[in-house]
Amino acid sequence: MNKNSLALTFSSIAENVSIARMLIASIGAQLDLSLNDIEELKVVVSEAVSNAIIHGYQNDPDKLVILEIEFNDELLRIIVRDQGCGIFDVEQAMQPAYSSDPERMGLGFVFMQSFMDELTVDSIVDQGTTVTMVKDLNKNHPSLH
Amino acid sequence: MNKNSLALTFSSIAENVSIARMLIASIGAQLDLSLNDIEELKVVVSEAVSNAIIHGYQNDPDKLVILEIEFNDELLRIIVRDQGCGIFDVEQAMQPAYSSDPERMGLGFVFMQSFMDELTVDSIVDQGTTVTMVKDLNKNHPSLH
Amino acid sequence: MLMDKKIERQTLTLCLAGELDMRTSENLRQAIDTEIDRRGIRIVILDLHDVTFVDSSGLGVILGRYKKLLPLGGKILIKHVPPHIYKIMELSGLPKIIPFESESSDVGRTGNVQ
Amino acid sequence: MLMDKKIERQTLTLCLAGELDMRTSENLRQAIDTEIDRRGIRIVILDLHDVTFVDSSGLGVILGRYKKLLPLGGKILIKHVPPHIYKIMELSGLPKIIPFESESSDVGRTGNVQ
Ligand SMILES: Nc1ncnc2c1ncn2[C@@H]1O[C@H](COP(=O)(O)OP(=O)(O)O)[C@@H](O)[C@H]1O
Ligand SMILES: Nc1ncnc2c1ncn2[C@@H]1O[C@H](COP(=O)(O)OP(=O)(O)O)[C@@H](O)[C@H]1O
Repeated sequence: MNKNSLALTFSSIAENVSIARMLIASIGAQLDLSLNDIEELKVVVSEAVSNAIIHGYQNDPDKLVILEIEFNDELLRIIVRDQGCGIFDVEQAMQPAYSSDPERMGLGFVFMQSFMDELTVDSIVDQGTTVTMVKDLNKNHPSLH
Repeated sequence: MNKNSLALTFSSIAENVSIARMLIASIGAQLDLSLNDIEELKVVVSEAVSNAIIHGYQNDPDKLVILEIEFNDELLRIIVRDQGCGIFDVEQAMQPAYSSDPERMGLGFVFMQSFMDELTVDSIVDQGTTVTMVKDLNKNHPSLH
Repeated sequence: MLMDKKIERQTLTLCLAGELDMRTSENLRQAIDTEIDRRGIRIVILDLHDVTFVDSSGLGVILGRYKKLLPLGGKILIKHVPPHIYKIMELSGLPKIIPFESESSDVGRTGNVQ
Repeated sequence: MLMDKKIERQTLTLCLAGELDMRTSENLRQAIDTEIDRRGIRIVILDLHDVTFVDSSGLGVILGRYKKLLPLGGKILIKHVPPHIYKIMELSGLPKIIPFESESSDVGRTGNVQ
Protein backbone atom coordinates (compact mmCIF):
# COMPACT_ATOMS: atom_id res chain seq x y z
CA MET A 1 0.00 0.00 0.00
CA ASN A 2 1.14 3.40 -1.01
CA LYS A 3 -0.47 5.95 1.28
CA ASN A 4 1.10 9.14 2.39
CA SER A 5 0.24 12.67 3.39
CA LEU A 6 2.38 15.77 3.65
CA ALA A 7 1.59 19.39 4.41
CA LEU A 8 3.92 22.31 3.84
CA THR A 9 3.08 25.57 5.60
CA PHE A 10 5.18 28.50 4.46
CA SER A 11 5.57 32.26 4.46
CA SER A 12 3.73 33.98 1.66
CA ILE A 13 6.81 34.98 -0.33
CA ALA A 14 7.74 34.46 -3.96
CA GLU A 15 10.84 32.40 -3.10
CA ASN A 16 8.65 29.67 -1.66
CA VAL A 17 6.81 29.00 -4.90
CA SER A 18 9.81 27.11 -6.24
CA ILE A 19 10.10 25.18 -2.96
CA ALA A 20 6.45 24.15 -3.31
CA ARG A 21 7.10 23.01 -6.89
CA MET A 22 10.09 21.02 -5.82
CA LEU A 23 8.04 19.28 -3.15
CA ILE A 24 5.42 18.11 -5.64
CA ALA A 25 8.15 17.15 -8.11
CA SER A 26 9.85 14.90 -5.53
CA ILE A 27 6.57 13.27 -4.69
CA GLY A 28 5.75 12.80 -8.35
CA ALA A 29 9.12 11.15 -8.84
CA GLN A 30 8.49 8.84 -5.89
CA LEU A 31 5.13 7.94 -7.39
CA ASP A 32 6.99 7.07 -10.60
CA LEU A 33 4.92 9.50 -12.64
CA SER A 34 6.07 10.44 -16.12
CA LEU A 35 8.22 13.52 -16.58
CA ASN A 36 5.30 15.08 -18.41
CA ASP A 37 2.93 14.46 -15.50
CA ILE A 38 5.48 15.86 -13.06
CA GLU A 39 5.88 18.95 -15.22
CA GLU A 40 2.12 19.49 -15.18
CA LEU A 41 1.94 19.00 -11.41
CA LYS A 42 4.64 21.63 -11.00
CA VAL A 43 2.58 24.04 -13.08
CA VAL A 44 -0.66 23.53 -11.12
CA VAL A 45 1.09 23.88 -7.75
CA SER A 46 2.88 26.96 -9.01
CA GLU A 47 -0.40 28.52 -10.16
CA ALA A 48 -2.36 27.80 -6.99
CA VAL A 49 0.43 28.90 -4.66
CA SER A 50 1.15 32.04 -6.71
CA ASN A 51 -2.55 32.92 -6.54
CA ALA A 52 -2.58 32.54 -2.76
CA ILE A 53 0.43 34.85 -2.45
CA ILE A 54 -0.49 37.43 -5.12
CA HIS A 55 -4.29 37.57 -4.91
CA GLY A 56 -5.11 36.05 -1.51
CA TYR A 57 -2.46 37.90 0.47
CA GLN A 58 -1.48 40.75 -1.87
CA ASN A 59 2.14 39.71 -1.31
CA ASP A 60 2.05 40.19 2.46
CA PRO A 61 5.12 38.16 3.58
CA ASP A 62 3.79 37.67 7.11
CA LYS A 63 0.92 35.45 5.99
CA LEU A 64 1.04 31.68 5.63
CA VAL A 65 0.15 29.46 2.70
CA ILE A 66 -0.58 25.75 3.20
CA LEU A 67 0.12 23.14 0.56
CA GLU A 68 -1.31 19.71 1.40
CA ILE A 69 -0.42 16.67 -0.66
CA GLU A 70 -1.91 13.26 -0.06
CA PHE A 71 -2.01 10.15 -2.15
CA ASN A 72 -2.70 6.45 -2.23
CA ASP A 73 -2.51 3.96 -5.09
CA GLU A 74 -5.53 5.49 -6.79
CA LEU A 75 -5.26 9.23 -6.53
CA LEU A 76 -3.17 12.23 -5.72
CA ARG A 77 -4.87 15.14 -3.98
CA ILE A 78 -3.32 18.59 -3.80
CA ILE A 79 -4.89 21.28 -1.62
CA VAL A 80 -3.69 24.88 -1.46
CA ARG A 81 -5.12 27.03 1.32
CA ASP A 82 -4.82 30.67 2.20
CA GLN A 83 -6.59 32.78 4.76
CA GLY A 84 -6.56 35.83 2.55
CA CYS A 85 -9.11 38.11 0.94
CA GLY A 86 -11.16 35.33 -0.64
CA ILE A 87 -12.95 35.42 -3.99
CA PHE A 88 -16.24 37.26 -4.34
CA ASP A 89 -17.42 35.50 -7.52
CA VAL A 90 -15.72 32.12 -7.91
CA GLU A 91 -17.47 31.30 -11.16
CA GLN A 92 -16.24 34.49 -12.78
CA ALA A 93 -12.74 34.01 -11.36
CA MET A 94 -12.51 30.56 -12.93
CA GLN A 95 -13.44 31.85 -16.39
CA PRO A 96 -10.56 31.48 -18.86
CA ALA A 97 -8.67 34.74 -19.34
CA TYR A 98 -10.41 36.43 -16.42
CA SER A 99 -8.01 38.19 -14.10
CA SER A 100 -8.54 40.95 -11.58
CA ASP A 101 -4.98 42.07 -12.37
CA PRO A 102 -4.48 43.65 -15.82
CA GLU A 103 -0.85 42.50 -15.90
CA ARG A 104 -1.85 38.83 -15.51
CA MET A 105 -3.29 36.38 -18.01
CA GLY A 106 -6.12 34.73 -16.12
CA LEU A 107 -4.76 31.33 -17.01
CA GLY A 108 -4.05 29.88 -13.57
CA PHE A 109 -7.38 28.09 -13.23
CA VAL A 110 -7.22 27.08 -16.91
CA PHE A 111 -3.96 25.22 -16.26
CA MET A 112 -5.31 23.64 -13.06
CA GLN A 113 -8.41 22.48 -14.88
CA SER A 114 -6.49 21.15 -17.88
CA PHE A 115 -3.84 19.23 -15.97
CA MET A 116 -5.91 17.77 -13.13
CA ASP A 117 -8.93 15.48 -13.15
CA GLU A 118 -10.88 17.45 -10.56
CA LEU A 119 -10.72 21.07 -9.42
CA THR A 120 -12.77 22.57 -6.62
CA VAL A 121 -12.47 26.12 -5.36
CA ASP A 122 -13.98 27.02 -2.00
CA SER A 123 -13.72 30.62 -1.00
CA ILE A 124 -15.22 32.97 1.55
CA VAL A 125 -14.63 36.69 1.22
CA ASP A 126 -12.23 37.94 3.92
CA GLN A 127 -11.70 34.41 5.19
CA GLY A 128 -9.69 32.77 2.45
CA THR A 129 -9.58 30.32 -0.38
CA THR A 130 -9.08 26.57 -0.61
CA VAL A 131 -8.22 25.04 -3.97
CA THR A 132 -8.55 21.25 -4.14
CA MET A 133 -7.17 19.35 -7.10
CA VAL A 134 -7.28 15.62 -7.73
CA LYS A 135 -5.31 13.55 -10.18
CA ASP A 136 -6.46 10.04 -10.97
CA LEU A 137 -3.36 7.86 -10.82
CA ASN A 138 -4.89 4.76 -12.39
CA LYS A 139 -5.90 6.47 -15.61
CA ASN A 140 -2.68 5.99 -17.50
CA HIS A 141 -1.58 2.69 -15.98
CA PRO A 142 -4.55 0.34 -16.08
CA SER A 143 -2.20 -2.58 -16.60
CA LEU A 144 -0.67 -2.09 -13.18
CA HIS A 145 -3.94 -2.79 -11.39
CA MET B 1 15.89 41.11 4.31
CA ASN B 2 15.95 37.39 4.02
CA LYS B 3 13.40 35.94 6.43
CA ASN B 4 11.37 32.88 5.86
CA SER B 5 9.75 30.01 7.68
CA LEU B 6 8.46 26.68 6.44
CA ALA B 7 7.03 23.66 8.21
CA LEU B 8 6.57 20.25 6.68
CA THR B 9 4.25 17.85 8.49
CA PHE B 10 4.37 14.31 7.12
CA SER B 11 3.45 10.69 7.69
CA SER B 12 6.02 8.75 9.66
CA ILE B 13 7.24 6.62 6.77
CA ALA B 14 10.71 5.96 5.42
CA GLU B 15 9.90 7.41 1.98
CA ASN B 16 9.46 10.84 3.51
CA VAL B 17 13.01 11.06 4.83
CA SER B 18 14.27 11.81 1.33
CA ILE B 19 11.52 14.41 0.86
CA ALA B 20 12.63 16.11 4.08
CA ARG B 21 16.24 16.11 2.84
CA MET B 22 15.22 17.57 -0.46
CA LEU B 23 13.37 20.36 1.30
CA ILE B 24 16.42 21.41 3.31
CA ALA B 25 18.61 21.06 0.22
CA SER B 26 16.38 23.44 -1.78
CA ILE B 27 16.43 25.93 1.04
CA GLY B 28 20.19 25.62 1.38
CA ALA B 29 20.53 26.28 -2.33
CA GLN B 30 18.31 29.35 -2.06
CA LEU B 31 20.46 30.57 0.82
CA ASP B 32 23.47 30.15 -1.47
CA LEU B 33 25.19 27.81 0.98
CA SER B 34 28.16 25.78 -0.20
CA LEU B 35 27.58 22.27 -1.52
CA ASN B 36 29.42 20.99 1.52
CA ASP B 37 27.11 22.87 3.91
CA ILE B 38 24.06 21.60 2.03
CA GLU B 39 25.38 18.05 2.24
CA GLU B 40 25.77 18.40 6.00
CA LEU B 41 22.28 19.87 6.38
CA LYS B 42 20.88 16.90 4.47
CA VAL B 43 22.64 14.56 6.90
CA VAL B 44 21.36 16.27 10.05
CA VAL B 45 17.78 16.43 8.77
CA SER B 46 18.01 12.80 7.72
CA GLU B 47 19.25 11.78 11.18
CA ALA B 48 16.68 13.72 13.18
CA VAL B 49 13.76 12.67 10.98
CA SER B 50 14.89 9.02 10.91
CA ASN B 51 15.10 9.08 14.71
CA ALA B 52 11.55 10.41 14.97
CA ILE B 53 10.27 7.63 12.71
CA ILE B 54 12.39 4.74 14.01
CA HIS B 55 12.73 5.54 17.71
CA GLY B 56 9.94 8.01 18.42
CA TYR B 57 7.21 6.19 16.51
CA GLN B 58 8.67 2.68 16.08
CA ASN B 59 7.82 2.98 12.38
CA ASP B 60 4.09 3.53 12.93
CA PRO B 61 3.02 5.03 9.57
CA ASP B 62 -0.07 6.70 11.04
CA LYS B 63 1.94 9.15 13.13
CA LEU B 64 3.14 12.57 12.02
CA VAL B 65 6.60 14.10 12.05
CA ILE B 66 7.07 17.86 11.84
CA LEU B 67 10.10 19.50 10.26
CA GLU B 68 10.30 23.25 10.81
CA ILE B 69 12.84 25.36 8.99
CA GLU B 70 13.26 29.05 9.60
CA PHE B 71 15.99 31.46 8.70
CA ASN B 72 17.01 35.06 8.44
CA ASP B 73 20.29 36.63 7.36
CA GLU B 74 22.03 35.45 10.50
CA LEU B 75 20.90 31.94 11.25
CA LEU B 76 19.14 28.85 10.06
CA ARG B 77 17.05 26.96 12.61
CA ILE B 78 15.86 23.40 12.02
CA ILE B 79 13.37 21.81 14.41
CA VAL B 80 12.22 18.19 14.21
CA ARG B 81 9.26 17.23 16.37
CA ASP B 82 7.56 13.95 17.10
CA GLN B 83 4.86 13.02 19.58
CA GLY B 84 6.29 9.60 20.12
CA CYS B 85 7.70 7.62 23.01
CA GLY B 86 10.17 10.27 24.14
CA ILE B 87 13.65 9.73 25.57
CA PHE B 88 14.05 8.67 29.19
CA ASP B 89 17.68 9.74 29.57
CA VAL B 90 18.57 12.44 27.04
CA GLU B 91 22.16 12.75 28.24
CA GLN B 92 22.80 9.06 27.72
CA ALA B 93 21.01 9.10 24.33
CA MET B 94 23.28 11.88 23.11
CA GLN B 95 26.46 10.00 24.04
CA PRO B 96 28.46 9.06 20.94
CA ALA B 97 27.91 5.43 19.88
CA TYR B 98 24.99 4.99 22.27
CA SER B 99 21.98 3.39 20.63
CA SER B 100 18.99 1.58 22.06
CA ASP B 101 18.98 -0.49 18.86
CA PRO B 102 21.86 -2.97 18.47
CA GLU B 103 21.67 -2.73 14.66
CA ARG B 104 22.29 1.03 14.73
CA MET B 105 25.45 3.02 15.25
CA GLY B 106 24.44 5.68 17.75
CA LEU B 107 25.86 8.35 15.47
CA GLY B 108 22.77 10.44 14.74
CA PHE B 109 23.36 12.96 17.51
CA VAL B 110 27.09 12.92 16.74
CA PHE B 111 26.41 14.11 13.21
CA MET B 112 23.89 16.71 14.40
CA GLN B 113 26.38 18.05 16.92
CA SER B 114 29.27 18.08 14.45
CA PHE B 115 27.50 19.79 11.60
CA MET B 116 25.41 22.34 13.47
CA ASP B 117 26.38 25.18 15.78
CA GLU B 118 23.74 24.44 18.40
CA LEU B 119 21.81 21.30 19.27
CA THR B 120 19.07 21.10 21.89
CA VAL B 121 17.01 17.99 22.63
CA ASP B 122 13.79 18.36 24.61
CA SER B 123 11.97 15.18 25.37
CA ILE B 124 9.21 13.98 27.64
CA VAL B 125 8.57 10.27 27.99
CA ASP B 126 5.35 9.24 26.21
CA GLN B 127 4.85 12.76 24.92
CA GLY B 128 7.54 13.17 22.34
CA THR B 129 10.82 14.69 21.35
CA THR B 130 11.83 18.05 19.89
CA VAL B 131 15.28 18.41 18.37
CA THR B 132 16.36 22.00 17.69
CA MET B 133 19.42 22.72 15.62
CA VAL B 134 20.89 26.07 14.70
CA LYS B 135 23.42 26.95 12.06
CA ASP B 136 25.17 30.29 12.20
CA LEU B 137 25.07 31.68 8.67
CA ASN B 138 27.52 34.53 9.23
CA LYS B 139 30.35 32.31 10.38
CA ASN B 140 31.82 31.57 6.97
CA HIS B 141 30.98 34.81 5.23
CA PRO B 142 32.05 37.64 7.54
CA SER B 143 32.90 39.78 4.51
CA LEU B 144 29.27 39.86 3.42
CA HIS B 145 28.16 41.72 6.55
CA MET C 1 16.81 32.98 -13.43
CA LEU C 2 20.02 33.96 -15.17
CA MET C 3 19.93 36.31 -18.11
CA ASP C 4 22.51 36.77 -20.75
CA LYS C 5 21.98 40.07 -22.57
CA LYS C 6 23.03 41.19 -26.02
CA ILE C 7 22.08 44.52 -27.60
CA GLU C 8 22.57 45.31 -31.25
CA ARG C 9 21.07 48.58 -32.50
CA GLN C 10 17.34 48.37 -31.62
CA THR C 11 17.39 44.64 -30.90
CA LEU C 12 17.71 43.09 -27.45
CA THR C 13 18.49 39.37 -27.24
CA LEU C 14 18.04 37.75 -23.83
CA CYS C 15 19.13 34.17 -23.20
CA LEU C 16 17.21 33.02 -20.16
CA ALA C 17 18.13 30.14 -17.88
CA GLY C 18 16.26 28.56 -14.99
CA GLU C 19 12.67 28.86 -13.83
CA LEU C 20 10.34 31.56 -15.09
CA ASP C 21 7.73 32.01 -12.35
CA MET C 22 6.17 34.85 -10.35
CA ARG C 23 9.49 35.66 -8.71
CA THR C 24 11.81 35.61 -11.68
CA SER C 25 9.40 36.94 -14.29
CA GLU C 26 9.18 40.21 -12.37
CA ASN C 27 12.95 40.66 -12.85
CA LEU C 28 12.52 39.81 -16.51
CA ARG C 29 9.76 42.39 -16.88
CA GLN C 30 11.95 45.09 -15.35
CA ALA C 31 14.98 44.11 -17.41
CA ILE C 32 13.07 44.30 -20.70
CA ASP C 33 11.09 47.45 -19.86
CA THR C 34 14.24 49.31 -18.90
CA GLU C 35 15.75 48.58 -22.31
CA ILE C 36 12.58 49.57 -24.13
CA ASP C 37 12.11 52.79 -22.16
CA ARG C 38 15.70 53.97 -21.83
CA ARG C 39 17.51 52.55 -24.83
CA GLY C 40 14.74 52.61 -27.39
CA ILE C 41 14.84 48.86 -27.95
CA ARG C 42 12.09 47.80 -30.37
CA ILE C 43 12.84 44.15 -31.09
CA VAL C 44 13.10 41.72 -28.18
CA ILE C 45 14.33 38.19 -28.82
CA LEU C 46 13.93 35.74 -25.94
CA ASP C 47 16.01 32.59 -26.14
CA LEU C 48 14.37 30.04 -23.83
CA HIS C 49 16.77 27.19 -24.53
CA ASP C 50 17.87 26.87 -20.90
CA VAL C 51 14.54 27.64 -19.28
CA THR C 52 13.45 24.67 -17.14
CA PHE C 53 10.01 25.85 -16.05
CA VAL C 54 7.36 28.36 -17.02
CA ASP C 55 3.91 29.11 -15.60
CA SER C 56 1.25 31.73 -16.29
CA SER C 57 3.24 34.44 -14.47
CA GLY C 58 6.08 33.95 -16.93
CA LEU C 59 3.76 33.81 -19.91
CA GLY C 60 2.01 36.94 -18.68
CA VAL C 61 5.26 38.92 -18.67
CA ILE C 62 6.02 37.78 -22.22
CA LEU C 63 2.53 38.73 -23.42
CA GLY C 64 2.81 42.02 -21.53
CA ARG C 65 6.02 42.90 -23.37
CA TYR C 66 4.30 42.08 -26.68
CA LYS C 67 1.49 44.47 -25.77
CA LYS C 68 3.94 47.16 -24.72
CA LEU C 69 5.96 46.92 -27.96
CA LEU C 70 2.98 46.80 -30.30
CA PRO C 71 1.99 50.52 -30.16
CA LEU C 72 5.70 51.42 -30.37
CA GLY C 73 5.99 49.56 -33.66
CA GLY C 74 8.17 46.91 -32.05
CA LYS C 75 7.91 43.17 -31.69
CA ILE C 76 8.93 40.20 -29.62
CA LEU C 77 10.22 36.86 -30.83
CA ILE C 78 10.67 33.60 -28.94
CA LYS C 79 13.47 31.18 -29.80
CA HIS C 80 14.69 27.73 -28.83
CA VAL C 81 11.75 26.69 -26.69
CA PRO C 82 12.27 23.24 -25.07
CA PRO C 83 9.39 20.87 -25.97
CA HIS C 84 7.90 20.59 -22.46
CA ILE C 85 7.88 24.38 -22.11
CA TYR C 86 6.32 24.71 -25.54
CA LYS C 87 3.42 22.48 -24.48
CA ILE C 88 2.56 24.84 -21.64
CA MET C 89 2.87 27.84 -23.93
CA GLU C 90 0.65 26.22 -26.53
CA LEU C 91 -2.15 25.74 -24.01
CA SER C 92 -1.96 29.46 -23.24
CA GLY C 93 -2.48 30.40 -26.87
CA LEU C 94 0.67 32.53 -26.87
CA PRO C 95 2.13 30.95 -30.03
CA LYS C 96 -0.88 32.22 -31.94
CA ILE C 97 0.02 35.78 -31.03
CA ILE C 98 3.80 35.86 -30.81
CA PRO C 99 6.19 34.43 -33.43
CA PHE C 100 7.80 31.26 -32.11
CA GLU C 101 10.65 29.24 -33.34
CA SER C 102 10.35 25.97 -31.49
CA GLU C 103 13.37 23.87 -30.54
CA SER C 104 12.56 20.96 -32.81
CA SER C 105 12.12 23.05 -35.95
CA ASP C 106 15.36 24.82 -35.26
CA VAL C 107 17.97 23.26 -37.50
CA GLY C 108 20.38 26.16 -37.46
CA ARG C 109 21.04 26.20 -33.76
CA THR C 110 24.10 23.96 -33.53
CA GLY C 111 26.17 26.57 -35.28
CA ASN C 112 25.36 29.35 -32.81
CA VAL C 113 27.78 30.29 -30.10
CA GLN C 114 25.90 31.32 -26.96
CA MET D 1 18.71 2.88 -4.55
CA LEU D 2 19.70 0.79 -7.56
CA MET D 3 22.02 -2.15 -7.13
CA ASP D 4 24.07 -3.83 -9.78
CA LYS D 5 25.13 -7.28 -8.57
CA LYS D 6 28.04 -9.47 -9.64
CA ILE D 7 28.93 -12.79 -8.02
CA GLU D 8 32.20 -14.57 -8.61
CA ARG D 9 32.87 -17.63 -6.45
CA GLN D 10 32.65 -16.38 -2.84
CA THR D 11 32.79 -12.72 -3.78
CA LEU D 12 29.78 -10.44 -4.15
CA THR D 13 30.31 -7.06 -5.81
CA LEU D 14 27.49 -4.55 -5.48
CA CYS D 15 27.53 -1.27 -7.39
CA LEU D 16 25.17 1.02 -5.55
CA ALA D 17 23.48 4.11 -6.96
CA GLY D 18 21.35 6.75 -5.28
CA GLU D 19 20.73 7.57 -1.64
CA LEU D 20 21.69 5.25 1.18
CA ASP D 21 19.35 6.10 4.05
CA MET D 22 17.00 4.29 6.47
CA ARG D 23 14.73 3.22 3.63
CA THR D 24 17.24 1.98 1.10
CA SER D 25 19.80 0.61 3.52
CA GLU D 26 17.25 -1.92 4.74
CA ASN D 27 17.04 -3.31 1.18
CA LEU D 28 20.83 -3.35 1.04
CA ARG D 29 21.02 -5.27 4.32
CA GLN D 30 18.60 -7.90 3.06
CA ALA D 31 20.32 -8.20 -0.32
CA ILE D 32 23.73 -8.79 1.27
CA ASP D 33 22.50 -11.08 4.05
CA THR D 34 20.68 -13.31 1.58
CA GLU D 35 23.89 -13.82 -0.37
CA ILE D 36 25.91 -14.53 2.76
CA ASP D 37 23.34 -16.94 4.22
CA ARG D 38 22.22 -18.79 1.08
CA ARG D 39 25.13 -18.61 -1.31
CA GLY D 40 28.00 -18.69 1.13
CA ILE D 41 29.37 -15.33 0.04
CA ARG D 42 32.39 -14.36 2.18
CA ILE D 43 33.78 -11.27 0.46
CA VAL D 44 31.51 -8.30 -0.12
CA ILE D 45 32.74 -5.44 -2.26
CA LEU D 46 30.62 -2.28 -2.23
CA ASP D 47 31.19 0.16 -5.05
CA LEU D 48 29.81 3.52 -3.92
CA HIS D 49 30.76 5.47 -7.03
CA ASP D 50 27.18 6.46 -7.83
CA VAL D 51 25.96 6.92 -4.26
CA THR D 52 24.75 10.47 -3.77
CA PHE D 53 23.95 10.43 -0.05
CA VAL D 54 24.72 8.41 3.05
CA ASP D 55 23.70 8.84 6.68
CA SER D 56 24.16 6.80 9.86
CA SER D 57 21.49 4.29 8.80
CA GLY D 58 23.54 3.46 5.71
CA LEU D 59 26.80 3.35 7.64
CA GLY D 60 25.14 1.12 10.22
CA VAL D 61 24.22 -1.45 7.61
CA ILE D 62 27.76 -1.48 6.25
CA LEU D 63 29.22 -1.90 9.75
CA GLY D 64 26.62 -4.57 10.49
CA ARG D 65 27.72 -6.61 7.43
CA TYR D 66 31.33 -6.29 8.59
CA LYS D 67 30.35 -7.67 11.99
CA LYS D 68 28.36 -10.47 10.42
CA LEU D 69 31.19 -11.54 8.11
CA LEU D 70 33.95 -11.36 10.74
CA PRO D 71 33.09 -14.60 12.64
CA LEU D 72 32.54 -16.34 9.28
CA GLY D 73 36.08 -15.51 8.23
CA GLY D 74 34.79 -13.08 5.58
CA LYS D 75 35.35 -9.42 4.93
CA ILE D 76 33.88 -6.31 3.38
CA LEU D 77 35.60 -3.77 1.18
CA ILE D 78 34.48 -0.31 0.08
CA LYS D 79 35.44 1.10 -3.31
CA HIS D 80 35.11 4.33 -5.27
CA VAL D 81 33.73 6.52 -2.50
CA PRO D 82 32.87 10.04 -3.72
CA PRO D 83 34.71 12.68 -1.66
CA HIS D 84 31.64 14.18 0.04
CA ILE D 85 30.43 10.73 1.05
CA TYR D 86 33.89 9.88 2.36
CA LYS D 87 33.81 12.91 4.66
CA ILE D 88 30.66 11.61 6.34
CA MET D 89 32.14 8.13 6.61
CA GLU D 90 35.35 9.47 8.09
CA LEU D 91 33.47 11.20 10.90
CA SER D 92 31.84 7.87 11.73
CA GLY D 93 35.19 6.15 12.16
CA LEU D 94 34.23 3.46 9.64
CA PRO D 95 37.41 3.81 7.53
CA LYS D 96 39.42 2.79 10.63
CA ILE D 97 37.61 -0.54 10.73
CA ILE D 98 36.79 -1.39 7.12
CA PRO D 99 39.26 -1.26 4.19
CA PHE D 100 38.48 1.70 1.96
CA GLU D 101 39.70 2.65 -1.40
CA SER D 102 38.70 6.29 -1.80
CA GLU D 103 37.77 7.81 -5.14
CA SER D 104 40.71 10.15 -5.34
CA SER D 105 43.34 7.47 -4.72
CA ASP D 106 41.73 5.30 -7.33
CA VAL D 107 43.83 5.61 -10.46
CA GLY D 108 42.79 2.36 -12.09
CA ARG D 109 39.09 3.13 -12.35
CA THR D 110 38.89 4.63 -15.79
CA GLY D 111 39.58 1.25 -17.33
CA ASN D 112 36.65 -0.47 -15.59
CA VAL D 113 33.44 -1.13 -17.39
CA GLN D 114 30.48 -0.92 -15.04
N1 LIG E 1 -6.25 32.44 -3.65
C1 LIG E 1 -6.97 33.47 -4.20
N2 LIG E 1 -7.42 34.48 -3.43
C2 LIG E 1 -8.12 35.51 -3.96
N3 LIG E 1 -8.42 35.60 -5.27
C3 LIG E 1 -8.01 34.63 -6.08
C4 LIG E 1 -7.27 33.52 -5.61
N4 LIG E 1 -7.01 32.71 -6.66
C5 LIG E 1 -7.57 33.28 -7.72
N5 LIG E 1 -8.17 34.45 -7.41
C6 LIG E 1 -8.92 35.34 -8.32
O1 LIG E 1 -9.21 34.62 -9.50
C7 LIG E 1 -8.70 35.29 -10.63
C8 LIG E 1 -8.29 34.31 -11.71
O2 LIG E 1 -7.20 33.52 -11.26
P1 LIG E 1 -6.25 32.84 -12.32
O3 LIG E 1 -7.07 32.06 -13.30
O4 LIG E 1 -5.20 32.07 -11.58
O5 LIG E 1 -5.57 34.04 -13.12
P2 LIG E 1 -4.51 35.15 -12.70
O6 LIG E 1 -3.73 34.66 -11.53
O7 LIG E 1 -3.68 35.31 -13.91
O8 LIG E 1 -5.29 36.38 -12.37
C9 LIG E 1 -7.56 36.15 -10.10
O9 LIG E 1 -7.28 37.24 -10.94
C10 LIG E 1 -8.12 36.56 -8.74
O10 LIG E 1 -9.00 37.65 -8.86
N1 LIG F 1 12.98 11.08 18.40
C1 LIG F 1 13.37 10.14 19.30
N2 LIG F 1 12.46 9.49 20.04
C2 LIG F 1 12.83 8.55 20.94
N3 LIG F 1 14.11 8.20 21.14
C3 LIG F 1 15.08 8.81 20.44
C4 LIG F 1 14.76 9.80 19.48
N4 LIG F 1 15.91 10.23 18.93
C5 LIG F 1 16.89 9.54 19.51
N5 LIG F 1 16.42 8.68 20.42
C6 LIG F 1 17.20 7.77 21.29
O1 LIG F 1 18.55 8.21 21.27
C7 LIG F 1 19.41 7.16 20.85
C8 LIG F 1 20.60 7.72 20.12
O2 LIG F 1 20.20 8.33 18.92
P1 LIG F 1 21.23 8.48 17.72
O3 LIG F 1 22.48 9.14 18.22
O4 LIG F 1 20.55 9.16 16.60
O5 LIG F 1 21.63 7.01 17.32
P2 LIG F 1 20.80 5.82 16.61
O6 LIG F 1 19.67 6.40 15.84
O7 LIG F 1 21.80 5.18 15.73
O8 LIG F 1 20.32 4.92 17.69
C9 LIG F 1 18.54 6.25 20.03
O9 LIG F 1 19.05 4.94 19.98
C10 LIG F 1 17.20 6.34 20.77
O10 LIG F 1 17.20 5.49 21.89
